[in-house]
This record gives sequence, C-alpha cells and structure tokens, in this order.
Amino acid sequence: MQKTANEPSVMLTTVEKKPDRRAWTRLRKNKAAHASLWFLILIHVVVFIGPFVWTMSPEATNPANTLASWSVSHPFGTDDLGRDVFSRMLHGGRITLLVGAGAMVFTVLIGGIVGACAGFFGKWIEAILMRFTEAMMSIPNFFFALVALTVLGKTPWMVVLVIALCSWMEIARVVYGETLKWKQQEFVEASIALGAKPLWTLVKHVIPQIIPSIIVASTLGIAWAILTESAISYLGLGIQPPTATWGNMLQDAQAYIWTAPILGVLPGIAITVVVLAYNFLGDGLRDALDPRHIQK
Amino acid sequence: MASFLLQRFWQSILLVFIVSILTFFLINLAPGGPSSMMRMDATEEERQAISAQLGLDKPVIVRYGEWLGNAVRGDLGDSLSSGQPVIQRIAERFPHTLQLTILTLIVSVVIGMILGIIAAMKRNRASDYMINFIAVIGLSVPSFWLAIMLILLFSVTLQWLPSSGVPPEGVSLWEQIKYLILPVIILSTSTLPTIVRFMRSSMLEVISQNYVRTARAKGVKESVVIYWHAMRNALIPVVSIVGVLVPRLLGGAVIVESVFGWPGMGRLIVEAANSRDYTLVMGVTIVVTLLVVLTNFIVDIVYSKIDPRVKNF
Amino acid sequence: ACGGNNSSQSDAPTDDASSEETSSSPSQGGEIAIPIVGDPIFNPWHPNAYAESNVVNRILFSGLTKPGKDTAPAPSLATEWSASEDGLTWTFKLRDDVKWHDGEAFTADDVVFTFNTLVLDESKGANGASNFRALDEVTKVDDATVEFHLNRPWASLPAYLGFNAEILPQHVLEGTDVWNNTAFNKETPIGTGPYKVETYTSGQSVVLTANDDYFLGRPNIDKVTYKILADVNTHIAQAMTQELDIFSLEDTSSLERLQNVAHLSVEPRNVTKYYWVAVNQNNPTFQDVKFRQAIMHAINRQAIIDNILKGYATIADAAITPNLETYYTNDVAKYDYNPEKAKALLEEIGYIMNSDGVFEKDGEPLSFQFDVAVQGDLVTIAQLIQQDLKAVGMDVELVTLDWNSMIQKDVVERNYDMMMNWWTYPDDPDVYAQYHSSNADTGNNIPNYKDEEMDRLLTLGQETSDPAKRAEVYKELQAYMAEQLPYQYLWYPQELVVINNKLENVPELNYGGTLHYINEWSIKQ
Amino acid sequence: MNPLLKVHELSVGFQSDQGVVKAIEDVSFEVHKGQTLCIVGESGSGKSVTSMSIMRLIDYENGVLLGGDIEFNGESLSTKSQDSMRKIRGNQMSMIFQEPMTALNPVFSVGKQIVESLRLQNKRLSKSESWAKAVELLQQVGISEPHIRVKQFPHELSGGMRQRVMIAIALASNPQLLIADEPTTALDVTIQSQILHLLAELKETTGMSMILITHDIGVAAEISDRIVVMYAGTIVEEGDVFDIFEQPKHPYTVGLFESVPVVDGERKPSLPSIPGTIPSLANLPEGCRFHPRCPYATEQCVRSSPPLVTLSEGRKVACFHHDIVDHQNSLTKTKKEVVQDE
Amino acid sequence: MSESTVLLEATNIKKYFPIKKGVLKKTVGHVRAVDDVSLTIRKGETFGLVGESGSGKSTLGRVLLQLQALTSGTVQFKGQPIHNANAQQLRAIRKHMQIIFQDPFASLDPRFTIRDIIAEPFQIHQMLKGQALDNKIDDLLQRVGLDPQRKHAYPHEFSGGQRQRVGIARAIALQPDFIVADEAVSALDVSVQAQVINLLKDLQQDLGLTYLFIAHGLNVVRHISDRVGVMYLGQLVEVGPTDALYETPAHPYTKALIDTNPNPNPYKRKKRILLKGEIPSPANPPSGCRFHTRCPIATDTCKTEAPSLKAFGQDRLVACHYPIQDH
Ligand SMILES: Nc1ncnc2c1ncn2[C@@H]1O[C@H](COP(=O)(O)OP(=O)(O)OP(=O)(O)O)[C@@H](O)[C@H]1O
Ligand SMILES: Nc1ncnc2c1ncn2[C@@H]1O[C@H](COP(=O)(O)OP(=O)(O)OP(=O)(O)O)[C@@H](O)[C@H]1O
Ligand SMILES: [Mg+2]
Ligand SMILES: [Mg+2]
Ligand code: NI
Repeated sequence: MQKTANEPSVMLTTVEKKPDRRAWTRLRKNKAAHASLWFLILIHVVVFIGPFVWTMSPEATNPANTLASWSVSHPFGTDDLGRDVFSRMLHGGRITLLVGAGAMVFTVLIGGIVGACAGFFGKWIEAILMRFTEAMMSIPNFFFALVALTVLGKTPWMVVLVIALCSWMEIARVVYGETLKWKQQEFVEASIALGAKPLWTLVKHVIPQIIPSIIVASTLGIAWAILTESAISYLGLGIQPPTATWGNMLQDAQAYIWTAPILGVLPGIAITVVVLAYNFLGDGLRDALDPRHIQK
Repeated sequence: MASFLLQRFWQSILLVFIVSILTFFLINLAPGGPSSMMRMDATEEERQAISAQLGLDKPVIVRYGEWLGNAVRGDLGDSLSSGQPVIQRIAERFPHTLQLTILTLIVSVVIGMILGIIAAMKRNRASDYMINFIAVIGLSVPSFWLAIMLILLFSVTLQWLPSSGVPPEGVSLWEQIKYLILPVIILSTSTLPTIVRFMRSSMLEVISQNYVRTARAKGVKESVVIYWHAMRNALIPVVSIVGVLVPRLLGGAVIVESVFGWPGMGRLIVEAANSRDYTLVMGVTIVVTLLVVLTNFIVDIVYSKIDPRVKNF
Repeated sequence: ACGGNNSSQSDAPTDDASSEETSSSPSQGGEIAIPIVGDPIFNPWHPNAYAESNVVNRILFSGLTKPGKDTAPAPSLATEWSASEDGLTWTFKLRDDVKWHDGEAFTADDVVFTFNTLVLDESKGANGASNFRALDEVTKVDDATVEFHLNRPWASLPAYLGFNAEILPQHVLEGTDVWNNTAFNKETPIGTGPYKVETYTSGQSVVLTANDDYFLGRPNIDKVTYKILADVNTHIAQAMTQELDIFSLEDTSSLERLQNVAHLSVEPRNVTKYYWVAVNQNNPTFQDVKFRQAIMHAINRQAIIDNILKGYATIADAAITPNLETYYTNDVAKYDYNPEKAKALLEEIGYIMNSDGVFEKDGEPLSFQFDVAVQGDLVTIAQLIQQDLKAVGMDVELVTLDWNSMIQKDVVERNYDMMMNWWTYPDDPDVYAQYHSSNADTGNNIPNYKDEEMDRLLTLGQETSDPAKRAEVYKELQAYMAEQLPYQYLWYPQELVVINNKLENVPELNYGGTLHYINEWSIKQ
Repeated sequence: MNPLLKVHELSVGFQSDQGVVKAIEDVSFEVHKGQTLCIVGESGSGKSVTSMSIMRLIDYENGVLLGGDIEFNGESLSTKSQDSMRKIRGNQMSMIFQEPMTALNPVFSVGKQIVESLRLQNKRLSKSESWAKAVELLQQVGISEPHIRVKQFPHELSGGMRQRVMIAIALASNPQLLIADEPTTALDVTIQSQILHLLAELKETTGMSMILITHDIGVAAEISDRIVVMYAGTIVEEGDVFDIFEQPKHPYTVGLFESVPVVDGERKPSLPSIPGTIPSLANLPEGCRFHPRCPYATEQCVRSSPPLVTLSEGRKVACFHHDIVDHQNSLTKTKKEVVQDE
Repeated sequence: MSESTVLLEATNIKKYFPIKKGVLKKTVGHVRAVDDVSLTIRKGETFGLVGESGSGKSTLGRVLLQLQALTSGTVQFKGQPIHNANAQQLRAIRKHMQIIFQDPFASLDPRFTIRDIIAEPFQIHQMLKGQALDNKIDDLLQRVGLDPQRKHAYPHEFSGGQRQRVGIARAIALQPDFIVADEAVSALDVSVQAQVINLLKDLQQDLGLTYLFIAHGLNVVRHISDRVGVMYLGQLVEVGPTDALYETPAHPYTKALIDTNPNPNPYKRKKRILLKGEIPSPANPPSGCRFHTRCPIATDTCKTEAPSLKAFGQDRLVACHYPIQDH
C-alpha cells in the first residue's frame, strides 16, 4: 500500500463516535450494488406499470405480420406468431420476475432450514433431514412435477412451488456443510455457555456466518428458477401459453435459431441483466454485512 | 467410525427403499402409461392387451411387491419399451455419461475455483465484475443456443471439431478429446458459475482471518497464501456444490446430450420418462439414488478431511 | 460387399471397380446418413415401434406391397393380387426369389406366421393390428401364394399391407417371445429388405450395409447410417456439414436458412396427412353442427398456411387428402374466414354476447379448455387458433400437456373439450377407423362423432372395390364430412424433405415413401 | 553502529467507513543487533499495531501508514512492495502473534505449519528432515510427545501449546529480528522460563534481536535491554531497562509499576491501579493524553501535548513534569541488597 | 468443610480425548486431559487454579460447566447433579454459571458488535430491553475499562486486551453465582489488570460471587485467590489456602512453580531453576507419580505407586509420597 501521508488524517477525536453499521448505508456506498438495486427497482416498475401504458395485448396474434423488425407500432418487432415482442417482454417480465424471486425465496427457505437444522442439531434430526434431502435429489423431478402440477393445477404459484420443491436440495447441502463448520467455533460454544436455546444460537450465530453463501445461492437460484420454468414449460408443465415469460420466449426462439436468432436475444439479455443485477446486489449486500470490509 | 459406517449403511438402504416406493407410486400416479399403449391410433382393445402383457393390470401394490422382490435379487427387470434388461440399458449409457461428468467436473472445479479466487482477490474491481459477468452469462444463456452457436462456429464454419457424437474407437487421444471439447464446454457453462460464485464468497470470508496473516508473516508467497492456506479453509461450500453437481451431471445433461448426439444417461432418463417406461425409470432412479448416496457420503467424509474441526461422524 | 463373411477392408476397391464397369447405370457405392430421434426397434409390429423405427424397418424388411410412385399400392414381396367376387378373400402371389438376410428362402409360411401369430393375436396388441380388424385369417395356398380371409369386404387391404406391415421371418421368430426377443428386435434383425444391420449402438447409430441378395438387385449405396440425434437443430447443423443427407423437416422455422445452403435442397412432398381440431361430441355444448361451423369460420386457416407454414399446405375441408387424386374432390362446402359469420352462427344457436365480449347461454359463458400436446408445431398453431376463437367470443383456455398425458386424458379418457392433432393414413381413402361410430369413445373416432349416414358411407366405401364407384362413394363422403364437420379440418400439409444434392434417383415421394425405394438411390460421382 | 531496525515517527491509521482513524502517532525507536527491546504499555495503546506495521502486515488489516518511516538493515520498509516485503518476512524478520488460536490455520496440522516455515527458510531441506526438525522444535519449546503433537490440529491443543507452536514457527526461520507479541501469556512459569531461556540462548548464538511485547513486568525485567512504554498510541517513555525500573520518569510508568502485584509482599485488599478511565483512540483528550488521570497535570498539560524529549543518551520521556516525577520504583527499592545476595 | 457452603463439587471427573488416525479415523489412544480430579469449590470463594500448560485446566473448567461432556465422574452444582442434566435444565443452570474463555478473539462472534455481544445474555434470558439494556451495557463497558462510545465496533477492531475485557463484561453481565475465568486477565497490562481484578473482587463482595480463576500469573493468582489448586498432567497435585500454599509449597511441582516465578526487578535477574527431565505427555502418562520423571526427590516408590490426594496440614491436600514439610 502506498504511503498516504498526504491524506487528510482525520482528527482522532471526531470520527468513529457512532459508526453507522446499518447494511443499507453501507450498501449505498457500493456503486455496483447501488446501481443494481436501482436497476432492479426500475425494471420492476417498468414491468408492472408498463403494461398500463403500452396496452397492446401480448397474446394477440397476427399471422400476417410475423417476425417483423422494429417499428413504431412494435418497438421490438413481432414474434413468429406476429405478437408484439415489446408487450410480451413487459408481461413476461412480470411472471418471470415473480417466478424467479418467488421460487428463490421458497428454495432458500426450505433449503436453508433443512440444511441448518440438519447440520446444527445433528443426531437423528440430521439423519432424517439429510437422507430426506438425498431422497429428493433422487426422485425423478419430471414425475414429481408432473403429478404435482396435474393435481394442483398449473397456476404460476404452483409452478413456483414446484420449482422450489425440485431445487432446494442444493442449498440444503451447502448450508449443511457450512453449519457443520461453523457450529464448532468457540463463539458458538460461548453462546451455549450463556444458556442460549439451540435455536437462538443457530439463528444468531451460525446462520449469519452462512449468509454470504446463502446470498450466493439465492442469486444463482433466481437464474436457476427462471430457466427451470422455461424448461418445464417445454414439457407442458410450466406457465401455460400464450402467457409470456422470458423463459418461454427464449425457449420458443430455439426453433428460430437459424433464421431469426434475434428472437432469443431480447429475453436472453433481459434474463442476463436481471440475474447480473441480482448478483451485484448480492455481492454488495454481502460486503455490507461483512464487518471487516470497508466501503470506500 | 465403524458404527458410523454401519449406521449410514442402514440409513441408505432405508433411503433407497423409500425412494423406490415413492417413485413407483409417483410414476403410476402420473397421467399416461407406457408409450406402446399411448399411440394416437391404438384402440382400447390394443391398450388392454398391452397392459395385460406388461402386467399393468395388476394392482400397484402387487406390482411394487414383484418389482421389489426382483430388485433385491439384483434384477431390475426389462425395459418396457425395448425389452432389454434395464441394467443393460443403463450400462450402455453410463460410461459415456461418466466420461463427460468427470471431465466437466475437473474443468469447472479447476477453472471455477481459480476464477472465484481471482474475483475474490480483486474484489469490486474490474476483473471481479468481469468474472461475475462471465459467470452470469454462462448461467443465463441457454445451453441449446450456445451449443448450436459453437457447433456453427467450430464445426460448420471452421471445421475444427466434430459437430457431435462420441469418439470412434481406436483414434488418437487428441481425436478423442476433440469430441469432448464442445460438450464439456457447454456443460461447464452451467456448473462453472456456481463454483465461481461460491468460491468467491467463501474466499472473501477466509481471506481476512488471522491465520492468513500468519502465513504472510512467514513470508509465504502470496499465491501460496491464497491457493493453499486460504483456499483450503474456503472449500466447504465448494465441496458441497460438487457433491450436488455429480448426480445432476450424471442425470441431467439432457440438452447437451441431445444436441451433441451423446448417448448418455440424461437422454435415457428423459426417454424413459416420456415413454413411461416404468421399469427403466425405476432402474435409473435406483442407480441415481445410489450415486447420490455415494457422493453425499464422500462429501460428508471430505468435510472433516478439509476441516478437522468438523465432526459429522 | 459387406454381405460376404470374408469381406474385409480390401474389398472396397473391388466395389469401386465394379461400379466403373456399369457406368451407364446409377453409380455404385458410397454411404449416406439419415437422422432418427430415438433408439429404433427392429420389428415393425412391435408395440413400441414408432416413427424412428418405421424409417429403419422400411429398408430392413419388405411388405407384401408398398406405396407406388403413383400412390396406388405397388408390388413388393407380392407380385400380384386379386379379390374374390364377394370381396371376402384376397389372393396374393408371392415372389419366389426372395432370401432372408440369413440366406433362408422367404415363403408363404412367413406371411402366414406374421399375420396369424402376431397381428391377429389380440393379446399381443401388435402395432397397427387394429387396422386389420376386417381380417380373419391368412392361409397358405402354396409356397408362393397366400389367401387373406376377411369378415367383410375391404378394398383397402393392399394399401394397408404396404403401410408398416412388413413380413417377419418365421424361422427365426417362431416359438420365441417375439416382443421380448431382443436378439432380433435390438441386435440382429433378419429381414428381406435392401439393407441389413451391421451394428447398432444404443443412443448413437444403426449402421446398415447393402444386402447383396436383395430381390430387386443390390442397392447402389453401400452403407446407410441412421444417426440417433434427438435435436432438430443438430439435424440442421449436420446437414450443413454434410454429415446428414436426407431428412424431413418438422417445421418451417429454419427453412430459409436451409434453402440458402448450396449443397442442400428442400423439396415439398405430398403426404397423406391432415390437421384437425376436434370438439368432444359427448359434450352437448358442441353437438350442434352450427357450433362446429362457427369454429371453422372463426379460424383464419389461410393466414396460418401462408405465414406460419410458408404456404406448404392447402386448406382442408374433409379427410381425403388431395394427393389421393382419384378420390379427392374439391367440390364440397367451404368455410371462409369470417368471424362475423361465426358469431352469427353462435347467435343462431342461442348464444348471446356478454359485456366481456364472451358468448353466454343461460348465463353460462362459453368457456372451455383447448388441450394440446407439446409436440412439433402443435402448440404454436394452437395459440393462433386460440386467439382466433377468442376473437369471436369463445373463452378458450389453452392447456399444454406432454404427449403421453394428452393421450391419457383426451384419447383414453376422452376427457376434453377441444383438442387438435393430425391423422396420417395409408394412401387409400378408407378412413373408417377415425369416423365410424363403432370407433367412438374407445377407438380412433376421437370426437366421438356418431352419425348413421357417415357410417353408411364408410362401410359402402370399404365394400366397393370398383375404383370408379369407390371414388364416387368417397367423394360423397367428403361432401358429407365437410358439411357435418365431425372434425374441424385445418389443412393438408406438405412435407419438407431436406436432401443433399449428392443424392440422385430419389423418387419424388414423401420422405417415408421414398425410403421404400432406397435401393434405387445413388450418389453423384 | 547502525541499528538493525529504526522506526521513525511512525503514524498508522485504520480505514473505516468514515475515513481514516489514527491508531499510533509519531512512534520512534531503534533496535540494535542482539538487543531486546521490550514494549510495555496500556492495553490498546498500539503495541500490536506498531509491530504489525513493522512487518507491513497492517496493510492487510485495513491499516494505512500515515507517516514516518521504518528502516530495517538500512533499507526503508515503508515504501517497499508487499512482494519484496515477503522476502524479508519469515526470513529476516518473524513474528509471534498475540492470539495463538486464531493465528494458527485450523485446517493444517501444527507440524505442517512448522514445516512450511522451515522449508521456506531452507529450500534444500527434505520433507522428512523438515518433519524431524519440526518435532525437534516442538521439543525445544517444551511440548511433550512432540511426534504425536506434530500431527495434531490446533484445536486439539491447549492454549499454551498453541502459543508454543507459534513460537516454534517463528523460530523455524532463524530470523534476525523476532517480534514477539505477548509470547508467554498462556504459559506457566516453568515453561515460560524455559522459553525465555531458549530465546536468550538464540540471542547469544545467532545474534538475533528481539522486540518483546509483554504485560508481564517480571518478564520485561528479566529479558529486556531497553524498554519502551506506550500510552494511547504514543511513546511516553523510553530507556535502558535498569533506568526505567529504577527511575520511571513518566507518571504513567510510575502508575504501571505500582499496579504490579507482588508475590512476596503483603496481600492488599485491592490492588493499586491508575485511577480514571482509559481514553479510547476515538475519543482522545486534548493536550497530554494522560492528563485526565495524571496526578501532576497542570494547565499546560491540558493545552498542549508534551514532546518526547531526550534526557540523556537513550533516555526519553514525554512529560512536562518529568523532573517532578521523581519517584523511586518500589519494586527496585531493595535492589542493592539483592544484588549483593547473588 | 461445612457442607452448606459448598457451591460446586466434582468427584472423580475424567475427560479423555481420543487420538484418531487415518482416513477412517481409528482411535489409537487417548489424551487424558483430566484424569480423576475431585474438587470442591465453596460459595463466595475464589479458587485459583495454576499448573503446567496443557495440564487440563481449561478442560476442567469446561467440563465443570458441562460445555464438554464428561468421560466419567459427577459434578454437583448447588447440590444438584448437573453432569446428567438435560438441555433444558442446563440452560437454566447456565444463567448462574459463566465462563471467560481463554482465547478472547475466538469466543467473540465476528459479526456481532461488542454491544450485541454484551447484550446477548440479557436477550437470551429476556432480562433487559431498550434503553435500560443500553445503559447497562455502557455501564459494563465502563467498568471493564472500555469506552462505551466504541460499542458499535466489531471484535476485530479491538486490541487483544480490549477483546478480553469484552469477554469479561459478557461473563459478569448476568451476575452469575459462579464464573470460570480462564486466563481472564493475561492480556491486560498491569494497571488495567489491577482495575479488572478489583472489579471482580468488588463483585464478589457485593454479590457473593464464586470464581474458578485459572491463570499462569502466580502473583495475580495469589492476590485474588482464597484457595489454590495446582494441576499437573491432568491431576490435581496440591490444594490449599493461598498463603500457606505459596509460603510452604508441599508438592515439589508447586515449589518449582513458585521458585520459577519471574521477579519484576531487573536487578533480581537470576538463573531460574529449570525443571529437568523429559516432559511427560497426557496421552502416555508415566507410571506411579506422574511427576516422578522430573521430580528432584523422586524415589523408586514414586515410579510405581501413584500417590493419592491426601490431607496435609490444615485445609490442605497434597498428592505426594514425600510432601515437603516446612522449610
Ligand atoms: N482493525 C482495526 N480497526 C480499527 N481499530 C483497530 C484495529 N485494530 C486495532 N485497532 C485499535 O488500535 C488500537 C491499538 O491496538 P493494538 O492492538 O495495537 O493494542 P495493543 O497495544 O496491542 O493492546 P493489547 O495489549 O491489548 O493487545 C486499539 O485501540 C484498537 O482498538
Ligand atoms: N478438543 C480436543 N481434542 C483433543 N485433545 C484436546 C482437546 N482439547 C484439549 N485437548 C488436550 O487436553 C490437554 C489439556 O488441555 P487444556 O486446554 O485443558 O490445557 P490447559 O491446562 O488449559 O493448558 P494451557 O494452560 O496451555 O491453556 C492437552 O493435552 C490438549 O492437547
Ligand atoms: Mg496487542
Ligand atoms: Mg487452557
Ligand atoms: Ni462393403
């Protein structure tokens, strides 16, 4: 590190009186995360308010005007059925963002609870929960989803739930491993020595240490959920057409990969950018929660 | 330790048993039936005849009992769609899948860890953002799209690499590798980001610990500090992920296998599911379960090897 | 050259030399590759033999007849055939120069075995056995003659014998559990076709080599490889790299790109196939013909054909496709795209448009589910149809299902409101199976349409063997179909066959048909 | 003679969300070859920060060198790159960290951690040789059954054992300068004396210099040549060990010595300690940092901070009233008789 | 010993740690960290525990608080056996017994500010909230000599001694009946140390606290303790009232310890007497008296016969065949 003698050495007496440790203020100092946050807010606003402004139906087909390039009436052109891509992006965004975040929340909740409890409590709880996790990894997802969605109906919320039920095992494993590692630390023992209930120790001391991993898992989980939705729609199990999602727009574009690759580019970019923003936000959050990190 | 092994063994047996029950009832609950009965132009009589032939007219419980009886004797039955023994169908595919899985794991773990560490070291700087960006692209660009684009570039336009298939026998190692390059790249695009991201986060956690300072005080090279002292402590999440990736790669490389005409387990599973080949589904599920059990067991052992404080057994 | 056991690598030059000798005839040698999407099963009657098996079995085995280049049945293993006066007995004369791939002679016994033991045994559930419900028994007259005994007159028999009805070897299969005989079905099938299996690797390929003893002469091309490639985009990529030589293009989305590849041509071919939408006739809502007519008027078929199918289809009015020229008539009721008319028809039968723009009857909105399997371009088309129906005030909800679930729900349980699909059948106008009331509820009469007049015409068509009279019957049937709309007809598609220009002498038949003539194909020098 | 280490007006701060907070200010001292310098002082006064700054490890702890210079063997360290620092660390300079539990890598056996140091120092050492050497080092620092202990992990050792492992690691590299941050706090007196003995021996045989940070006045008295006293981030007094013990000049030093509990003295109901609260770096008083607790404080002390003045060769103090503070340390009152005793 | 004043009584407690080898983690031996120790701590007293590094003092402290399970033996706290208490009972008891860990840094959650660390015991036992809690925290910080204004800083931003004081503040927060102080003041300079010790003593006087004071600083132990126990290789070798034990150590090891104590006077620099001989290991303790390998007065009896802890003089116990009588 360079000598920074010329830096105005802050008077010893004034600073650090009441350091503001709130994550929010620290987060605001991280440019990438801050920008990502605003971007995500913006995109949610656009996607949820946009359709009231751009009222063209996302489902209205027009065989006479398929694969049109951009124009005033169709800013992003039209798709293979002559539907307005802009409108589909807006409406699809609603579902995709909901599915992504919704499935991620469930995934993290289930996976986090199972993994943390298994790792922390050990003994038969561990045996049951971890074997259960392994069982869920082994049961063929296709049939699970097929039966669940046939019985429960293919509403977006059910799709979210089923995606979560098919993907929480990864997080459970990660959280389990981390819990095993952290629960051996002396400060955990210290908390036990204070007479804390196990749940207190787990929630207050062990889980916070795992939060960086959980953040990573959730930001990855969003991408995973969005893509899983499109994959299962290919099996007739996802959000039902003609309802647009970025995932199924991407999936539909598969057929046009040779002739109109642009069809996939828009939803692809949208997904990438959103996932990227979530990742930067996650990194920022992680830094904000890291007491050793200084936001410059 | 011995009691741990024994305990784990019985738990696993129970697990396989429960998975088999759940799966058996699940596949029978799922709409549809074996494809031979599910032809558009089949008549009810034909369906009934085939159903009787396949023994599907018996109650589910009875069929499960029969299946279980055979399975414990090591006989997973014959595939409903091809008549071949399920074991044979799996055995045909498994080596190919294993090849891809191992290579993909090596590639994504090695590169993933390196990139993750670089990202952590260059935290919030251009290279960190760049690596994050690449990882996210790898995650959100659909495999089929990337696969076709790579085929277009390397096989159609440049003609450097074969567009698909498994290496023919008796060709040189380099020729064999050529067949693997594209599938491994595509598979890695979805596994690598996970490892990169977890590695980065885990490294950041570790790098500020006092023992890293000690290593520096010893005069250890910065690269050794990072790749030896710090990394070892950061491995647990990555190992967990690898444990999850193994079964996923073994059974889930469907897109890559179809695009590259790779005769792997992924397609076998999808075909079995689509054609409601109950015996094959059961067989594959059992194999996958065993692999899951095995990898998780290994991962659990590895935890305490990585970090001696971990006492999970 | 691979036929001989002593053949080796050094054979190849000899092959080339021999092809030079006969320079006037099509060039000899070379190899081609054809994609299939899954592992085949080498038995055309196997309940699991689907499309990917059919294209392989077609060149491994031979039937008694095959589709002629003029769509009429042409001789194959049978050289000639005739029906008795009452139409209940058919006699087939067989070739006496046919050898199975293992050298055994093909005889009438094989035909008898195939039909009596496999096809007619109901408990076996052989693939397509239901087509032969009119057949009681096959008997051997002598080694080269068989008789087919029917329980009712059936003029289409020769056509159906050329439609995935290949003959299997008795001497190999007799006494075995045929469906589970994996040595035959999955390893070394014995056929009479122009090619025989050399190697089969699950998930990868089936390699076939020319049958030197093929009864129509050794095929020109030495080796045919069926590559098992599940992904359409891979087919296209490999066609570009000349790793694949011929296949049928499922949908038109990549058409332009393929047309721009110098070494490929994309050729439209006629097929005996039509797309339809069906509404469940067990549901009173859909029983009124005006309702079905309203659907026809509501769907803008021409727009879909022009834009989505790139013009490679013609509007369908009935079940007989135009390529069956003798039987086809255009002189039937037409339903133009006319949403107003559709609305008017609905109003006629008591529907009233409510404030949401949805029709109502007795306070019940006209809303129903439209099931569609995720298969080929069905979902795409269904979305267009759904929008058209919505536009005339029908509240249609699209439900996508995987193929198997769709069959279970819509075909087995008949638990649906509306669905869409297509029918393919042999080059013969006999559509009894899909329309006769006896096939409602359980058979192929998917809409469960029951109509005595229809039944009468269908039976009459089967009983009439005189071609001219038969044509009349079927023209009448078409008119009646177009009027009553048991199914709501969409279009007769054309098939797009992608062919590598190096291939010569490929008859201008559809993809499936032209494979029957693979022995004639050759490779440009 | 040139000093081995010369710290000149060193100021170090920590980055925080709000900016840079100074931790030590204008710290200067020298260590000569073969000499032992003891840094004593109040807890939190910046002893560890000073030592980590010398090693330039402070950079990794969000620390910033704000001014001053560190010279080692005539070379300035403060501007050196971390890469070139690496060649000095572990080779010419080693450090024993204060908290041995967290300073040892939990995932490597202690043997591995010692071996690493050995092999960094001597690249030609073979694997088995270095393991044998590691066992020997453990033996030297008084760990029983070292061949078992080398294979154990830090968490399996007692606090004192970990501390001795840290010492072994630091000694493995044969440094010219050893910085030992409270190396014997977790050791019982018998082992402590064994370790101090070992260090003294090394000093004699290899000419090693040492900076010893300790709270144990007994240890300081026993081993050091010179003593530096720190208070609230600055040096308040420096001098030869005998001078300091005999005639502490700074009121803080005096207070410190008064607080030492003595074994042979009478047990008092409560120990004497310096009255008042210790200022935190964030909240330092104006003027002399010690004035709120100082019995001698005057107006002047409130207004301005006293400079570190040199009284005689090697004797410095930062107090306006050092001449009044003429307090004889009770600990050394009886020095004459004792010396005669020996 | 009057029964009524016994706060904690441990009988024949043992704590063995397995030594494991290989991938399969086979147990190849045991470290006998605490090997058959019996001890009684009276209400309101300070029991000093000194002894060789690695002799099992920390382990003893932990097992007394049931932070580690015993291998065998019994522990009674306020007359109640606690070695077999269930989790719920233990939680209730832990409110009354606290520990100050030897390694302050490792025992502080790196993601907690020190305010949160000190607030935790109050939150766990739902004792104080809001402003009252904050006042209490400030007060505690002040008492251990930390600036309350820094309470929002994290442990890594403190010096070793400061962290140690955070640990002390946390332990005394609940005003427990019994505190195990494991090297609680070792990282403090003497002045602060004096302050903290005075604090601990004041608390003891006001609230009747009992301490198990584990330390190496013999001076400090002498100052604070009423009675002192000396451990060697997993066993208690001598117990007695502080002054008596310091003035007339009976066990040769105790004597060696006291003789080796460094003197804070540079003029009194002397060659400290180093104990000779091989240092034995708790994994493989010597036969007979465990100190015999290093004992200047060991005889053949010592090599074979293990001495038990026997009464010696008034209120004193010693485990030696040849206890040193008055010098
Ligand atoms: N990373 C950090 N960030 C902010 N302040 C710090 C950091 N590390 C240390 N400090 C502060 O710097 C001052 C000096 O700390 P240092 O560790 O040098 O004290 P010390 O003299 O070694 O004390 P002790 O004897 O208690 O170990 C302390 O007030 C401490 O709070
Ligand atoms: N978790 C553990 N696993 C294995 N051995 C252990 C463990 N904890 C302690 N030991 C062993 O137990 C013995 C006693 O350790 P303990 O920490 O009680 O010693 P101590 O008297 O506190 O020493 P010190 O004064 O050095 O802190 C040591 O030999 C140590 O190696
Ligand atoms: Mg310090
Ligand atoms: Mg200890
Ligand atoms: Ni040949």
